[in-house]
This record gives sequence, C-alpha cells and structure tokens, in this order.
Amino acid sequence: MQELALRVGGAAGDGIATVGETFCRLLTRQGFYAFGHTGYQSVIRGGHVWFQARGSPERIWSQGDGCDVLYALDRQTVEVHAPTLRPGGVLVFDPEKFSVLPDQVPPKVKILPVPTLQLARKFASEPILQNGVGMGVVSALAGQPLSVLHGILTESLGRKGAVLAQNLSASEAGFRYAKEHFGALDRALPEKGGSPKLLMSGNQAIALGAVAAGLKFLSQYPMTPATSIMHWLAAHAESFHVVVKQAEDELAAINMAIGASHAGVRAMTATSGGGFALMVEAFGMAAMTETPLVVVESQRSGPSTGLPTKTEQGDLQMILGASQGEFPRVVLGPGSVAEAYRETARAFQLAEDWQTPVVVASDLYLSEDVQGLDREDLPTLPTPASLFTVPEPPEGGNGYLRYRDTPSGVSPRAIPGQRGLMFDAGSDEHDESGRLVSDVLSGIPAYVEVRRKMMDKRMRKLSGIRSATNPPTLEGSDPAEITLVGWGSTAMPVRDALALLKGQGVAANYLHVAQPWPLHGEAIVQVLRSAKRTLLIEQNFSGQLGRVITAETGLRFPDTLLKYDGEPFYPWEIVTKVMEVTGRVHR
Amino acid sequence: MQELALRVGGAAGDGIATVGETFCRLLTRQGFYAFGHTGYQSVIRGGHVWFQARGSPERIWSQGDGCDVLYALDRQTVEVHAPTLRPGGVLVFDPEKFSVLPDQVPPKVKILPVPTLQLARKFASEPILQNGVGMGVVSALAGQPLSVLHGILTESLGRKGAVLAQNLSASEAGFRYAKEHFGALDRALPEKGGSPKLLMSGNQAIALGAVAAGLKFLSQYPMTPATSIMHWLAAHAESFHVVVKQAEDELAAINMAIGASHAGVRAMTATSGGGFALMVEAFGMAAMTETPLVVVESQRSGPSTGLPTKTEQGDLQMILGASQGEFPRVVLGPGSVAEAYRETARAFQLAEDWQTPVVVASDLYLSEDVQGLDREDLPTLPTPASLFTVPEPPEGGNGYLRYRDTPSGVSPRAIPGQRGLMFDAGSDEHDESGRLVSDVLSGIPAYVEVRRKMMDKRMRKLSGIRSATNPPTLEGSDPAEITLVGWGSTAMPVRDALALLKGQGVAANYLHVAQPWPLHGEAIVQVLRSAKRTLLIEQNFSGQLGRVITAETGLRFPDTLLKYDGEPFYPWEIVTKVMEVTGRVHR
Amino acid sequence: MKVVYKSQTKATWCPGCGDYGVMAALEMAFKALKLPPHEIVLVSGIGCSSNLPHFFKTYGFHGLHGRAVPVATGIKLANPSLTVVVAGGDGDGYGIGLGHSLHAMRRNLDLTYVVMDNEIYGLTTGQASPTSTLGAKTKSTPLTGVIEAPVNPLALALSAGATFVARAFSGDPKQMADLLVQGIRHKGFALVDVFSPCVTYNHLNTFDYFRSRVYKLESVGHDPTDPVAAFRRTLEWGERIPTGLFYRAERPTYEDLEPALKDGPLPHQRAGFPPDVDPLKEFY
Amino acid sequence: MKVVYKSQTKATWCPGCGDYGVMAALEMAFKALKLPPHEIVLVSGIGCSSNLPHFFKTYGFHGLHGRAVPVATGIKLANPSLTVVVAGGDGDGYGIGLGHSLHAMRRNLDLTYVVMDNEIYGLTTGQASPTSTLGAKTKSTPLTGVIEAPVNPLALALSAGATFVARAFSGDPKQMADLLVQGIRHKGFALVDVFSPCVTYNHLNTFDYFRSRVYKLESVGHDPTDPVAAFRRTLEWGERIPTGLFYRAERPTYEDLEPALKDGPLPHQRAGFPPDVDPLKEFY
Ligand SMILES: Cc1ncc(C[n+]2csc(CCOP(=O)(O)OP(=O)(O)O)c2C)c(N)n1
Ligand SMILES: Cc1ncc(C[n+]2csc(CCOP(=O)(O)OP(=O)(O)O)c2C)c(N)n1
Ligand code: SF4
Ligand code: SF4
Ligand SMILES: [Mg+2]
Ligand SMILES: [Mg+2]
Repeated sequence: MQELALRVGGAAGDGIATVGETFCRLLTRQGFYAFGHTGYQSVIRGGHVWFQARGSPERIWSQGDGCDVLYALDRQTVEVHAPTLRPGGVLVFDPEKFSVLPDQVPPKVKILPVPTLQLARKFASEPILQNGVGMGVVSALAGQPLSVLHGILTESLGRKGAVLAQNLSASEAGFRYAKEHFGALDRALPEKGGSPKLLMSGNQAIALGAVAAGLKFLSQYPMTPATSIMHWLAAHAESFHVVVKQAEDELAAINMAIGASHAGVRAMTATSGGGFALMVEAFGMAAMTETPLVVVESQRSGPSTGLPTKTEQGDLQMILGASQGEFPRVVLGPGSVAEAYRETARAFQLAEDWQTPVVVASDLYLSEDVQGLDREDLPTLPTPASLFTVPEPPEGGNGYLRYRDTPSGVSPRAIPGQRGLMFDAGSDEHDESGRLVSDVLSGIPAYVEVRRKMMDKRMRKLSGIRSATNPPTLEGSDPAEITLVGWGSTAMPVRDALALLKGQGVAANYLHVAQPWPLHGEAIVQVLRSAKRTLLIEQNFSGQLGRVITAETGLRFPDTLLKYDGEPFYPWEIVTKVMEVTGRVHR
Repeated sequence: MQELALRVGGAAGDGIATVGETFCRLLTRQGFYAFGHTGYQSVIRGGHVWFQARGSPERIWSQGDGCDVLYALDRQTVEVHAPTLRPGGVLVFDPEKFSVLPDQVPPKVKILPVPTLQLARKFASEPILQNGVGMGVVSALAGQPLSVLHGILTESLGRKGAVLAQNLSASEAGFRYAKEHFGALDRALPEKGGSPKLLMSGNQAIALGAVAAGLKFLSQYPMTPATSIMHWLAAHAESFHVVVKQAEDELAAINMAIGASHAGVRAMTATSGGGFALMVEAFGMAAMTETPLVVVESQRSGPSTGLPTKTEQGDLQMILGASQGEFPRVVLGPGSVAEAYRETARAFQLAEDWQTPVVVASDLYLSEDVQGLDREDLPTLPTPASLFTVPEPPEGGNGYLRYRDTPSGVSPRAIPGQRGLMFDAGSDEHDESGRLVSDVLSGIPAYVEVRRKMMDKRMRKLSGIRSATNPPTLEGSDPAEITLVGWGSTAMPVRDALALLKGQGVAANYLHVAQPWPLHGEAIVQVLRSAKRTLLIEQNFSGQLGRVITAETGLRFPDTLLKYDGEPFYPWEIVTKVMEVTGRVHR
Repeated sequence: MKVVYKSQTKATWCPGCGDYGVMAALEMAFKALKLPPHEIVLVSGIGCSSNLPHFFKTYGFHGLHGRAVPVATGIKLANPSLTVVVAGGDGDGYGIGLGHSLHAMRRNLDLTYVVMDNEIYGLTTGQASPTSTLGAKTKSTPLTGVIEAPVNPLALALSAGATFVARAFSGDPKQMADLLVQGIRHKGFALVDVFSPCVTYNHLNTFDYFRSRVYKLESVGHDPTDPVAAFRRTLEWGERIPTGLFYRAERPTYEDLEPALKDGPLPHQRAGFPPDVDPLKEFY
Repeated sequence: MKVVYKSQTKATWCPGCGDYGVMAALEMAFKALKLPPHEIVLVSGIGCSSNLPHFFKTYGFHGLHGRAVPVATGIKLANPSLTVVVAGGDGDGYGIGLGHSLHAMRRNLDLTYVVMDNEIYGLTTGQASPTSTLGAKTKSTPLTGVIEAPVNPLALALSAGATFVARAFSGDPKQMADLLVQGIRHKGFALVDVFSPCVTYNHLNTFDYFRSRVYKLESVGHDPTDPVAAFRRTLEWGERIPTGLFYRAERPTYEDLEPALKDGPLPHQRAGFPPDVDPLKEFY
C-alpha cells in the first residue's frame, strides 16, 4: 500500500499541531485519505509534543507504524522519534539549534539539515515562522505542489495580512530549499489522490451526528478529551439552533440534560471518565424516570485523573455498572470517525425509542485524532420528528398513564405544556400513573407486585433493544485463521493490521462489537465458536469487553492483547501478536 | 425447631417499632436467639408499618415465615398480615377500633379481642399507652414472666417517672387479661432459654467492628439504610475518641475520609447506593493515591431513589465498576450481624495492608434488622498498631519513594508530620517518588514504561489479596443434592432454609461468597464443579454475583432464584425453589 | 370551568408540618396568577418537602437529592414558556445542592425557588441541616450539638446575584402567597426561603419560635433595591427576624440572552441541520 | 541549617503565568512563619494552579477537581497540628467546588485557602470560569461571550461565615505574602483570593488590567471588623478594585469544638475501645 507519514515534534508552544494539521489538510485536499495523531502533555506550555500525519490514496484507519519524514524542532524529538523513521525516510532539523550525529537515525535514513530559522529571519523576526519554512520543506518532500500549501495558509491566515505574506514566502523558501538539497522522497505520494476528502476528528463527528439526529440541547463541563464537542457546538450553536450550556460541574450537566429531555428536546451531555463518575447517580435517574438521554463518555487513561492526554478503553466496566440498582442502558463503542457520526445519531434514536440512557463510549484516540473521510461516510439523516406524539385528551381527561406497562416496556410519553397529560416523573419507584410506591404503599402485597411489574417493564426494554439492533459482523478474510475481537477505537489499528496481515499471507478477521450493551451474546457465540482461534484485543488492563462476553455467554478468551500504557495500538504490534498466537515467528 | 414469632402492625406513629424491639429484647434477655425485622415507609407519619420479632432457643438467622401472634393496631394490619398467621396462632386486636370476622384469619388461628384502649385509659389518657397493654398481652401469650418486661420498661422509661408507672400498670393489666382470657400459646417458649444474648443490628455491628479495628474518623452524609451507623458513632464519639463528621454531601464525605486516612488514621465513610454513586470519582482516587479507605455501602431497592425503605443486593455491579480506569479494590459481603462486625474489622485490615479502598456491602435487611448473638460471635481484636511505620530518615534524606515498586505492590507509607519523608500524593499518574508523569513526561518512551509499571504495581495487589484471604467455604450438608450460591445478607434466610430442608429430608448446602472481589475463582469452580446441582440465589434482578463468577470462571448458573420486589427472602420461598429444582413436588 | 391545581394524592406530611402552609400558599399563588396547570412544572429533589409535586396536578419532576435546580434549569432552557417552580428542603438546596443553587442565581434564570427551611433533615429522621442552629442537638450531633455556624441563605443569595430574595413563614400563608406571586411574576431567579417547621424532629425552631420573632420588612420601610441594606437585614437573627422582600433587581435573564431561543421554545423548533447550511463544508 | 521549601520539580506553568507570583509569595510566607516543611500539607484540586504542591517540598495532596477542600478538611480534622493550605483555581474552588468551599467556611476550620483566580479555565485550554467577566469570549462562549454574572467570591465568603477574607494580586507578591502570613496565623478559615492572570487564555483580565485598577483597602481606612462595610467593598468592581484584608473575625474553630480532638491529633491517640469500656454492655 502506498503511504507517507510525516512526524513533527517539539516543545508545547512550538506550533506542532498547526504543522501537523496543515499537512493533514494538504493530504485530504489532494484527495488522499489521511490520519492525524497527536501526542501532547497535560500542561499548556512545555513538555514534549508531537503529531503524526499519515496519508495514502487508499483507506487508512490509524496513525500507522513509523514515519518517513521527521521534522524535529528540538533535540528531544530526535531522541524520541528518530528510531521510528523507516528506511528511505529523512530527518529534517535546523543545525542552528542542535546537531545530529549520523548514528542517531536508523539505517537507510537520510539527514536533511535545513536552516529554518535563518530562512525565516529573512521575512520576520518571530521564530515561529520557521514552521512556514518547515511546511514548505515537508510539502516538497511529500511531492506535493506548493500551491496547495499556499491555498491552505491563505485560508487560515487570511485575516492576518502581513503574517500571511511572511508565511507564504517562508514556505516557498523551504520548498525550494528541499527541492534543491534533497528532492522528493522515494515514498512521495502522487501529485493527486482521489476527490478531496473531509478531515474530521471523532468529536466533531459526534457533534455532527448529534445535530443531524436532532440535538437541541447540550450541557457539558469541560474535560479532556470530550471538551472539543462543546467547543464545536458552541461555535455553531446559533446557526444550528442548539442551546449549549457550560454547567458548573458534571452533576449539573447531566441533570440539565435530563431536564431538557424531559421538556421534550433531544439532549446530550459529554464528558470523560472522571466526569462520568460524577454523573453516575443521575444516569440511573434517567432510566427510572424513563427520560431519553445521550451521554458521550470519551475515555482517557485512568485510574482517577490518570494521564489526561492519553488514551484508554478502561471505563466500560464503570459505564455498565453506573448507578445503583438495575435498569436498561445502551452502550455504543464506535470504531472510526464515520462510525462516531453514525453511532451518535443511532444513540439518539435508541434513547428516544426506548426512553432510557444511551452512552456513546469514545476515547481520546478516536475523539481527538483526525481522519480523512468521503462524504458518503456521513449519510444525511431524515429530519427528526416532533416529540409531541401523545394526543392531547379532552380537557380534564384523567386516564393518561405515563408509565403504562406495555409489551415493549415503552410507555406513551407526554411533554410538559401538553394539556391534560400532567404527570409526575419520579426517581422513587412508582406505579403506571407515576404515583409513588415508596411513600405509603411499599411492602403492601399489591404494591410489592406493582414494584415487581415496574422492574419487569423497565428491564424488558433490554431484550427489545437487543432484538431491534444488529449483531456485530465480521470484517476481513472469511474463512480466517484467527478472529480478533474488540470494540470502539481499537477497530482502527486492527483494520490496518488486517491489511498488513493479508500482505503477510495471514487470513485474519475482526469481530467489531460496536454495541457492547446489550450484548448480542448468541450471535457472538455463533461467530466465535466457529472461529479457529480468537484474540481479544482491548486498550485496557483486564479485557473488559472480554469479561462482558464471558459473563453473558460463558465463552472465554485464552489469548489477549491488552495495552494500558496510554499509547494507542500500532498496527504492527497487532500483527506481531497474531504471528505469535498463530504459531508463526514474526519475520 | 421450637420458635415463636410475633408480628405487630399499624400506622407510622403507632409505636410499632417500640413494641417489636421491646419484645426482641425480652427474648434475648431470656436467653433466646432472636431476629427482628422491620417494614416501614419512606414517610415519617402515615403509611403501614410492621415489625416481626422471632425467637428460639436455637440459632435463627432470619425473620422466618409467618407468625404466631399478630398484634394488629389497625384494620390494614389484619388485611395484610392475618394470612401469615400459622396454625395455633392468635390475632390480637382491640374491638373498640375495628372488628374482625372469623374468616379473616386462616384455619386453626384464634382471635383474641383485647380492650387495649379501655384498659389503658385507666392509667392515662394517651392512646399510646395501649401498647403497654399490648406488650403485656404478648408476654403472657409467649409464656414469659411479666417481671422481664417490667425490667426492660424500667430501663427504657426510667427517666420518665409517671410514664413508667403508667406503662408498668398497663402491661400488667394486659398480661392478666391475656392469662385470664387465653393463657399461653401452644408454641409458647420455655420460661428461660440459654444465657442472655446480645441484640444488635447490622449497622451497630459495623460501627462496633470499625471501632474495634481502630476507626478514628467517620465522615458520612445521612442516607437510609446507612444512617444509623453515624447515629450510633455520633452518640459514642466522645467515649471512643472518634471524630464523627456529617459532611455536606457524599462527595465531601468520601474526600474527607481520604484526607483523614492520608493524615494517618483509620477512616471510613458509609452510605447507600445513591450516595455511593456520588463517591465513585473519589473511590478511584483512593486507589490511585494508595490511601486506605473503608466504605460501607448499605444497599436498598433501586434504581435511583427507588424504594428507600426496602432491601436489595442490586449494587454489586456498581461497586465493582465504580470509577474510571482499573485499580485494585476489595468488596466484602457479610452474611449476618456477627459477620458484619468481623468483616468490617477485616476491611480495615485489608485497606491498610494493601493501601486500597475496601467496600463493605451491606443492605437494608442486614443493616437495620436486629439479631440475637453470643458474646463470642464478636471476638475482641488486638489494639491496632500505630501507622508511623516508616522510620524517619536523617534530616534531609531524599531517598524516600512513597510509591516504590515492590513485589507485593504495596509501598512504605509515610504520614504528614514525619520529618524528611515529604511526598505528593497525586491522582494523576506518577512515578515511584510521586512525581507526575502526566505533566511533561507522558508518551516519552521511558515514561510510557513507568506508566505500565505503575499500573502493574497497583494491579498486582489484587492477586496478593486473593492469596492472603480465605476462599468461601460450604455450609450445611456434605455431600448434598444441591449447592446454593449467594453473598451478603441472603445467607441469613438461606441458613434457615437449610435447616428446613434438612427437616424435609433434603441434603443441601450453601456456598457463601462473603468476598465477591477479588473472587476466589478457582476455589469456587472446584466446589461447584463437584456439586450435583447449583442454585444461584440473589436479591436482585440479574444475578450480579453469578455474572461475576461466570466472567471469572466461565461457569454458568442454569438455575437461579432472584428476587427484586424489595422484600427479603422468606426461608420457605427458598425451600420451595429447591424442591422444584431438585424435581420434588413441594408438599 | 374551575381550574384545579391540587392532585388527588393526599399530602403525606406529618400532621402540623409547616409544609402544608407552603402547599396552600403555592395553590393560592397559582390561582391568583391564573396559570394553566399544564404550563406549570414543579421540580423537586428528595426530602419530606420535595414530595410536594405529587400533591399538585401540574407537571412534576421529583428528581435527586440536591439536583432539583439543574433539572429545572434544563427544563426552563428547553422551554422558557413554562412556569418552572423548584421546591425542596434546606438540606436539598443549601446543603448538598448549595453550589447548584448559587450558580443558578448568578445565571438569573427565570425560576422560582421555594425552600422549605425547617432547620433539620426531616425525611432521614432528624440530623443537623445546614441551617440548624448552633448548639442544636440532633441525631447527628447528640453530644455537643451543632458546632458549625448555620448558612445564611439570604446573604448567600444576595451575594450570588439572585434578583429576587425573600423570606416567608408557614405560619403566614397569605404573606407567602403574595411573595410567591411576586416571585413567579419576577423575570429572573426568585428565592423564597420559608420557615416551615418540622413538628416531629425540630423542637427548637417551632411555629412558636418563629411566630414570636418574625416581623415584616415592609413595616420598617426597608428599601429592597439597596443591596447593602438588604445585606444588613440578612444579618438580623435572634429576637427579631425579618420576613418579606429583602432585595429585588432587574437584570436580563439567561434565557433572554441565549440566541438559540430567539425562535421560541426548543421543542417547537425544527431539529436537524437548517436546510440552507452544508455542515460538512468546513471540513474540506 | 537553611530550610528549603521548594522542591526540585520545576514549575510547569507558562512563562509569565500569574501563578509564579503565588508560588513566590507562599514561599515567602512559609519562610516568614518559619514553618517546618514536614508540618505543612499543601492540598489542591485539578487545574494549572492545582499543580502547585508539586513545586514545594512539603507534604502534598493533589486530588480531584473541586474536591481539595474536603480532603483538606479530613487532614486537618485528623491532625490539627499540621498547617494545611489549600491551593487551586477559580474553576476548582468557585465552580465545581463552590459548595464545599462555602461549607468549609461556615465550619471555620483552621485552613488557609489560596485561590488563583484567573477568570478562566486554564488547564482545559480556555473556557469560561465562574469569575469570567460578562461578555468575555472564550472557547465555550465564542459567539455571545459570557452571559451569566460572575460570582463574587469575597461576598460569598463573607456571607458563608469565613473569618478571614482577603484579596491579593500576583503583581504584588509582597502584599500577598503578608496576607498569607496573616491568613495562616489566623485561627479559622482564611480565604485569600488572588488575581493571578492567565497569560495564555485570558487576554482581558491581564496583569495590566489589574495593575491599573487595584488599590489597597488599608489606604482608604477600611475597617475589616465591620461586615457591612466589607460587603460594600466586595461590590466594588470596575475602574477601582480593592485588594487587602476585607474582613476578619474571631470565632472558635471547628477543631477546637470537636471533643474527640481534646487529647491531641488523632494519629497519636490510641485506637480501639478504651480499656475501661465494655462496648457490648448496652446490647444486652
Ligand atoms: C444522594 C443522596 N444522599 C442522601 C439521601 C438521603 N436523604 C433523603 S432526604 C435527605 C435530607 C432531607 O432534608 P431536607 O432537604 O432539609 O428536606 P426535609 O425532609 O427536611 O424537608 C437526605 C439526606 C438521598 N436521597 N440521596
Ligand atoms: C471531574 C472533573 N471534571 C473536569 C475536569 C477537567 N478539568 C481539569 S482542570 C479544569 C478547570 C481548571 O480551571 P481552574 O480551576 O480555574 O484552574 P486553572 O487551570 O485556571 O488554574 C477542568 C474543568 C477534571 N479534571 N475533573
Ligand atoms: S418529619 Fe418534619 S418535615 Fe417531615 S413531614 Fe414530618 S414534620 Fe414535616
Ligand atoms: S494556561 Fe494560563 S493559567 Fe495555565 S499555566 Fe498557562 S498562563 Fe498559567
Ligand atoms: Mg429540612
Ligand atoms: Mg482558572
């Protein structure tokens, strides 16, 4: 597969993300699929920061393994990242800042010293302009025309006249310097891929999916890596007519969303594990009051504050256990940026159809990294219907049962403001009308029975949801020597690994459990029973999805690939493990 | 087995609990084992309230099935409880208040109208004095001497001179009335059982166990059914030198306890499911900072506010999933009042030995019901050692590593105030010294490794705890036709059911999983693999302990007895299910 | 046709509980304002007082202990055409929920918040509440009595930016109804703190206790537009305790400033992307 | 021997961040008070400012966002002989943690609380904080700017019963150090709110912004024992903003009133049942 990966690294404040994102944009503009992965610290300035931008004419799903161009803004970048340079690659740095010895790069890797600061100084005194030079260099090495970079710079710096001119000149100087002193890389991409691609992060896809599905109310409290959902929606609140409310904390955020949903609008809150921990009590209230609710939980490395800028899939067990007692919930684990869009939209539909809380479990890797997409990956959704579904009874009608015990467990829902349908939504146990059981009726035999029936009614939704949703399907070779099993963002490096394995002559496939709950246990058993061999792959310590599958089906996973160091899987790690498990020696 | 059960019922405010508890006290004073079970509403006045007091010369573990004396203070009590009267039993009521028709009681049950109000009026005008009469009646029916009741009344009303005299007279009148018009019941207990017993609730046992184990700090926010832990400790705070702090909410309560523990004292917080939901975030912080912590979670019927005065074992999944990410935790599920004492003490030891949070999972049934005990059931514990275990290094010593990576995963712990051992406890990922990884070091290869190691270090404690603790053991017949499996308070009715089954010629035993986490999976598999048949019995909808066992071992439970209507198990329900599962018809 | 506000569920409070007065005053206020019951939402937390919504036949949301205000915020922001009244206890609103209460005040949402302040935790059978009197012996403070100073809810409300701050007493439902009418009419956050005695667990702050102490601010010519004067009044506690309107100010409500609400209540707006917008454009 | 308070960990704040001034002033205060480092515990939440404990070589607890005050409460109640200083941001202490902050104040624990108030959420890259100025455009308020009134932390502290209420400015570390010395010495809860500009995300409330506005209360003869005068001063905001000591009062601390602490710090007391007590007696 043809592909090119640029890595840029330096200190926070060096403008690393800008260089990386600009290059990603350049790739998608030129019609390549792209993936942009960012590594940063939990401080605002200082600390080592990097960005990997990968492009290919074919679909790619992850940051890949290694890089072809390493643009190092400081010495630490060389130390940390030079080992990831692939044969034929090149290290770009400014000799004015530090020097690089030939043995600091792997074999068959070139060193290209570029006087970025010196070239930049011609146009302005700020050292940040060196990145203009750097971007020119990278464009040239990638085999891309300077005009595309100039177009992007013009858009992003358009309003800052002088700065734009300086950047255009600097990048041109860099471009020329690279052409003169190096030329293009062997791996350079063609001048043009397919049609231009969209470049989007998982969080942007979640926000878009939510609005497409009718979101009218977001209440959120900032927490990495969920924060940018609020940022994006806040910036678009007026044009999309969405109330975006930054709450005083996560307890307020979820309770506000429940209030808004109760009032009749599609509502969402978003957070990471620590914030979700604070939502646990209200999460159960949404189920008890049968109020639709969508919660985005974008996981990061725990436990506790953990590593706020690192990824993990460590919160599934928390989400599944969230809140006292037992009630129906849905957990979705999208496995790509496009899935993030589609599953978020599905979350709203499920929440509303089944009047219960739905969690979209993302993680830092999916939420913050950017991927190139085709427009068709994000289908347009029908305009959401109005919620005023219960006909208003004649004045004074008293027969309305908000919590009517129905075969599906779902009851007709009224919205405050509707005439004659007044009811109480209560977090205490209640009867079909909403009247409390707890106050003066608990323990009375007839009401012991009511309690049991109401539990049955609510829990019944679970099997309904299971039947109404699709079981997971296999991706990749069929038949296969080995079936990988995972959920959420792990699908991304797995998909790239499947391609690599194919190249290695290994037939492997992947069971992507995009809906960890309610689990399609029987369907999963069917697939896995007929699999030659399985490999559970999760970004956590204890194989949490695996535990859910075992608890539901009794089926166990003798082989696992579990990672909990904060870094995403690299496709080659997966390949290596598969080679080991299938009894091959990895070559 | 000889036994006697009194049930008293009426409206909240009728003094039902006083009658019931007095009778329980009378039983234990006379040397009988007793069990007192209370049924009440989530309002302060009004609503039906009842109390069942059961006594026997032999050990009893639950409220049993049915009653022999029903003292009905209102008509609703007759409607609700008369069906539970056993043959030979008697219904006591005041015909001045309502009338009872013969067909309102089961066959072979007598009706004893007692003019309680009329008799009471001789001594005072307050209608509450009717209960003095009632208690006298019940004493007579139970075959107990009046002097014991008088002794108890004198102690409890001692300070209220006139009230005491009135009660003594009223109870005497009741006693005589019953002797004259009825005599004693066929089932009446002997005049004296064994040596006097202690009468104690699960919450009192928890509080006692905590103090015995060295508790110095309790921070709590009131929530049924955990509240009485605080009440008892607050009343004893001065004599036991315990700081009892009512916090502003559960978030504060747990954080305060963590602070106190960090400062070097054994600290605890206690709550129910809804409050625990608010503690979820800090629960993980205790593990991350490796601060010992004991949390009592006394479950009640959920979800959400649910049925605040009803019991359930519905929170195991929440406790096991509590907080983002992965870390070692311990969950204990005591199965009697005596176990509540011992397991709470063990919780402190485990928390301190392994520097991680331990949950004592009780429930309303265990926490609030009272049981008769022998003194030997509550062993005296050695005086807890001081926490200043780390020797203070010479002034300026810098080599102290608070989070040293040791074979057990446990690191030497210093206490603020110790010279030269200053360190930071951080909720972010950190290295052995406590220095943050998250700030400027995350993702750097050497620190990716540190992160992995620190995760391994903490998680390693789990297998250490598993090895250091005892696997569950079988109670009851061996060999057996059927092995029941459960945890927590379910053990109580199960033990009574085992006795009943024995009486029915069924050999059954019970695997009491008093430590649901870390689970002794292998030991459990060994027991259950060799069992002829298993029956999972839990007070929840989805068989949460069963799911844990399956997740850990792959072993499944084809037969289950699950109850989620808020009422505890009745032994006979268990017997019936066992009869059904073992293919017998229940006679 | 006569409009009915009360439901058929009988109130479950203890006989004599102060909360009956609040229920009566609230009904009087609804009647006086002629509010259609289906346009009222009563939101509460958990506590004896928080059972109130069940006794009215309006829309009701009986949520979690301490979280009534955020739920009400969500309802109001979704549909500002509803009259949203929050009701609950001192523990609920000034203890566990204090942060939410104060943040809602500075936001100046058009909510009316009635706190049934009985200086005790009623439903959990009598522990100290944040307004319990210093020295009060309760089940959680049986030996020393309360050793932390009570909150001063009105001073806090004033400091937090509430634009309507009042105090009533269950022993005077007329005054309370009048304050509630004003509070509901007021565009912005209205706090009505009510002395609502718990006859079962609080034998200190009784009806008699308050009756012998309260006086009406209007009787002493208090100027409710002067925040410093209001603050001074909130400090009065002891033999004489003021009731009535402490403070009132005009300030735009949060809903008024929220652009997404320009086109009316959210449930009536269309959802999804506006037809004229290509939301994907910016991603190329 | 020279006592060292700073650790070898270099502060990770952005160059020019106001928090450097707080760190310097805190070190000056510790020095002036000659506190043994091992008897100091610095407790913080989460935020740029909350990283402070790592830069000191004292005991430190870097807990959860918004929960520093309860942790500090537990530490102080367990061992009142420690000097416990809470440090954190405006989001931490006045946003998510507001309830805890105010409850601690009314309790009058002997804590010193330094809030590095930068009117923004720094660590999460620039959203509105509870003290953000009306109209301020931030990442969470990009279109309309902030539409909720900022909290007034000093007025709230005063109303909540804090017994030492002060304001400092990072541009004047000497004044700050002096207030910190007084605050730590003060027996009771001391709040020192510090204008500590975020040079990266807050381009409105900058060093210059404050420098041109602040004046010292002592220069205008303010009487810090008068709560009403203090309240009036807390309302001053605009061209002139007061710094210094707003309010001070004497009131027993919570620790002083807690009977279990009569015999000294808990970690030094013996644990278990006192030898002369049969705890089971009452159960017969
Ligand atoms: C999270 C949580 N913690 C604790 C409780 C238990 N609880 C129910 S009501 C209440 C306090 C009630 O006091 P208040 O709000 O003053 O209301 P009142 O009963 O006095 O009217 C408490 C602590 C709960 N329901 N939820
Ligand atoms: C429960 C929880 N919610 C959200 C966050 C994310 N978070 C970290 S710091 C912070 C706000 C920081 O603002 P402030 O307290 O003012 O400190 P500053 O960075 O400005 O010094 C937030 C929201 C978190 N760590 N925990
Ligand atoms: S306990 Fe108190 S507050 Fe609750 S209903 Fe009874 S009197 Fe009212
Ligand atoms: S982001 Fe702001 S508050 Fe945080 S360190 Fe930088 S300047 Fe300071
Ligand atoms: Mg109250
Ligand atoms: Mg801040």
